[in-house]
Amino acid sequence: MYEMIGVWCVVLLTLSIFSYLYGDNPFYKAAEHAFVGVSAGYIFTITFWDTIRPNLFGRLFPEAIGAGFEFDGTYIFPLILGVFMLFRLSKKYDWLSRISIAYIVGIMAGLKFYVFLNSNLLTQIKSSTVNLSGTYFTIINEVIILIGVISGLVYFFFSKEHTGVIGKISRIGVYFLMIKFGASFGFAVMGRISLLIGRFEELIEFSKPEYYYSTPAVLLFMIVAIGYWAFRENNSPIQD
Amino acid sequence: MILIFYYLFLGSFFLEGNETTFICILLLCFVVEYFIDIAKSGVEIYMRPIAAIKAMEEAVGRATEMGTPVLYVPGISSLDQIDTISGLTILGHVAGMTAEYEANLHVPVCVPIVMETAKETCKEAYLKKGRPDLYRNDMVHYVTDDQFAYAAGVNGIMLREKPAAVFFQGKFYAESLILAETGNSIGAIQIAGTGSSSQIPFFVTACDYTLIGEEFYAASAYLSGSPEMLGSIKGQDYVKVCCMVAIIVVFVSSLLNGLNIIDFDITSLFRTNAIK
Amino acid sequence: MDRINDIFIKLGQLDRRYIFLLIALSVLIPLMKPNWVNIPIKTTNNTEIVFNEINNLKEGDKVLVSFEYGASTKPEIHPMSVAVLQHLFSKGVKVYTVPLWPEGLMMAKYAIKEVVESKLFNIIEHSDYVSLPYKAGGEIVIRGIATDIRSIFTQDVNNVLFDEIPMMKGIKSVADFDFVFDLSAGVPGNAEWVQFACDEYKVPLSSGCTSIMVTDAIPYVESGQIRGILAGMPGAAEYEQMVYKYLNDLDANKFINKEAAIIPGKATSRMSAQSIAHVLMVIFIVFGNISYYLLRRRNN
Amino acid sequence: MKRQIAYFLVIFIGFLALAGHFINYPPLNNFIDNDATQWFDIISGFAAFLGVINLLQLHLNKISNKRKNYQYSFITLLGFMAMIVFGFIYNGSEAAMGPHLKDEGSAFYWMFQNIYLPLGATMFALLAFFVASASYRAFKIRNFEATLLLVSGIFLMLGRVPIGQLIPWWMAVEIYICLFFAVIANRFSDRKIMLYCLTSSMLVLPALILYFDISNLPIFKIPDLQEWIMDVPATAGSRAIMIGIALGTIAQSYRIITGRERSILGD
Repeated sequence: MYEMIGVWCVVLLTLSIFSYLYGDNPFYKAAEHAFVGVSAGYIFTITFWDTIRPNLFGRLFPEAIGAGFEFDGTYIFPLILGVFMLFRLSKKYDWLSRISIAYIVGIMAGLKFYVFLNSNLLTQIKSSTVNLSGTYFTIINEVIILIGVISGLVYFFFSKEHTGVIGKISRIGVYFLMIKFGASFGFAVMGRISLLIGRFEELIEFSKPEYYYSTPAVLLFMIVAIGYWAFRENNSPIQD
Repeated sequence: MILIFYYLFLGSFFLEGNETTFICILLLCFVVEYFIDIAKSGVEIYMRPIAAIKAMEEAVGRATEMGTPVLYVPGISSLDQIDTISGLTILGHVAGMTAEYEANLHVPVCVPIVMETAKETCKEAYLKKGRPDLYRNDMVHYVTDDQFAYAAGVNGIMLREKPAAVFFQGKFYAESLILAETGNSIGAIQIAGTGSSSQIPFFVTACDYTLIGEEFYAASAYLSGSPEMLGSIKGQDYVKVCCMVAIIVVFVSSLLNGLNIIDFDITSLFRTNAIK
Repeated sequence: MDRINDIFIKLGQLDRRYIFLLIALSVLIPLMKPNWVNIPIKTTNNTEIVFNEINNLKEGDKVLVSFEYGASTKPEIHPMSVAVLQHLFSKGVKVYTVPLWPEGLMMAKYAIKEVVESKLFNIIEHSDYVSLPYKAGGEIVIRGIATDIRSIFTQDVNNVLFDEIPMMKGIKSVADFDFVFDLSAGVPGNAEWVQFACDEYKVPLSSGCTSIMVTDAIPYVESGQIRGILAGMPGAAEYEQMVYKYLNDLDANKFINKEAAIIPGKATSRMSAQSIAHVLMVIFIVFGNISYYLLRRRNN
Repeated sequence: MKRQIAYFLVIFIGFLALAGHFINYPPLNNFIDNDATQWFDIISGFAAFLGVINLLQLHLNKISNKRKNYQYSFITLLGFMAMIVFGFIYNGSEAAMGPHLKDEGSAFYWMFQNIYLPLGATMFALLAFFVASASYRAFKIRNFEATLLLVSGIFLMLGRVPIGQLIPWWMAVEIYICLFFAVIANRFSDRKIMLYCLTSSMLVLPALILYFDISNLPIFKIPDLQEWIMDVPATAGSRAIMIGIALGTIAQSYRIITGRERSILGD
């Protein structure tokens, strides 16, 4: 019973979202609002059970919670910072929340500084070595990559006018960037279509008799309803 | 001085294996600080114009003329991404513009903590422009944490409020295309900026202006126009030159190494033992 | 001539809803009527390597199959899982499944269920296959399997202790397996299996992954650390066809129940859907350009 | 004064986080490695509460003021309340509260499986349509840059599906010629001359290739060309972007932890 309701739910919601392709309509609006509400509730619940309870209370009251952590007194600080965050709700003490924000901004800036320097900048520089054991073809490729990287970086110069030699080099850089963008685009086409295939297969599966022809039934109902709304809107003198 | 100190206590006071990174950081700080000093001393610094940054004010102006709100989307990540922080700094400037033009600003946010920060940023921006009366607390509001639910919600806002100017500034993932295509279909001026390299192509094709990668992080400094910030951008450019030189050095040395002219593997310099 | 130009320009200004409709049909029709479009699939080298590697396994060999994908990547990866399991069971190989993603647990369950319910193979749980539960930790779990599997798992997915499962006897670490097959859609994935387990303990590894991951995995394939790779939907379709042909040609043996029907997998029809959609998009782009060119000339 | 505390904290914590990677002091290293991000998660967890209040405020406001489309706000509130009730009050399965979130029998899981997942997956699948309409609009031969975008996009689309392997070499050659002429079309003042050039090269080039017997060069196979595009020019482009992003992030972090970039704290 619950399973059958679930199937009809899935079909209705899936088709409601797809109906957006036709245009904004009450089905999409309803699905969108339901999605916002359900997901907010879902994330809030998950945050409490999976983060706050085990990671914070599990460390402050290890015996009561039993999340597998030992007692760690330093976790009183995030508790305080978290409570400071809640002071946003008070007019008088809302400046306390800035302290929590300041902690987050500071710690993330410090961590990212190091991580990006190490794992993106230095490793990328390191990987520009050339391997001479390959064929001529691979060596030519390495040279092309070198040219592409250098000219691409020139494009990002801010304090130099892009004219003359710099302008020419940065143009070459733009060409390389464009090829990269095109390639990402092509890739995205591939991946996204396979997602669509997944959804359609589910809809096809649910149009079988054992699900009481759920997909065609819901589809028909939606087409009729949307058609009726469109008809009424065209005839009504007041439009919003 | 610091270097000598560093090597002296390497292993005891300092962690081993991070020498290259440490030297890089010192070099970077030195270069950037040097140019900040120069800028502070009053030397004019040339900055190449970036179309997207120039267009921001125009877009806000157009939205004001048409009487529609300005929609600002600060991405879907939390404050643990520098992209989000950069997006919020740009929001500060955009909020300043809307305060000046008396346009209506609308900021739907994906993460509660970003919402609180964005509120703070907007409030201060309005205060600084002398228009605290125009600031409303519901300008910035939370939608939901989920990626696609957020995209659906923002889509709905775009379809029903029809903003004339849309800003996408922050960290974006797959939802970028849904947002940008919807914005495009309602005919808004769209200005995007992101450091998510896989999403840049979608913004480039669907938006009117896009801040690509590094431009996005520099935008706030551009907008602030203070010599200190501009100096740091100039310093960043010179760090870039250092990187290019390093790439060429690595390339040439590996070439020479391969031809057996020198016997030194330069990549061994780049060893890093990260604590992650 | 002008009329033709007009038609092209009109086509270029087509409402995007028609494009949406055509895309939907181009995906839907091949899925509903797989026989209508039949695009021959040429097997590529990497898929053949995977097939041969698995084909060379012997009766009683132990294979660890790791599941690292979820609902969104199911269309690409799931056909691989089913085909790999079919191939393994037809050789009388003992299969151990382990999920490294929370959703992987469900996927492993679905894949096993699909194979069992086809009634094609004479297989019994705990003597021919066993499913391990999901443990959080990603590469830490891989590392644990590599060194001491019992430090991480003590029972299977149905809470049966390992001591009561005959086929778990003698399994201590990854080195006790004869082969590892990884089905992955992200991190942790095949790169982690190479780095944390299979390379060090010299256990042969093959992998099937999404098309987006292939570029990252190719270096490992070229160096032989991963033996062949099933690359996204095309790889799944190729492998599926090879297994289908192999099962049909196979003489009855004690592992396979020849009376049951051999159902062709789903990746092939999905692949035609994908191909048609791609071609349709290229056609759109060509038309768009012609109309753009004509329009620009007219305006000049 | 209140403001100064926050600025000071950003600078102090920022440098502490940076130093944690260099100074050999295990508690600090450990903090940077694990606890710092855990703390971040916990603080954002508390902020989630604020998000919920904001959401309720927004929709209740909408309903009480009967603003446009306010009826739909009921759906949002209903969905939200249902998740909270199933998450904290009503269980429905045999599992204990907490682990019940992932138990197949619980009401929470039912909502997740039948409402949350299909909605998310379908929104995701919408991308297939949007990517089509975006490529239709964007892939126009406007100038040389746009052509490069188009070429690498199309070759990737074709080269990765079986149809790409079926394209024979002469067709690939014709495609190249057409593309080449599409780029230089504006250079011709006379359309007739262009057409003659186009047709003649479409005939002559394949003949030449046949004559020299070089038709099995990889460049005439779309899948191989696609691989080359991926491996070489696209790699160069993405490396340049990556280095740029790294530099931008580093410089931005530097501005933040030296207290120069303050607009985030409202300055």
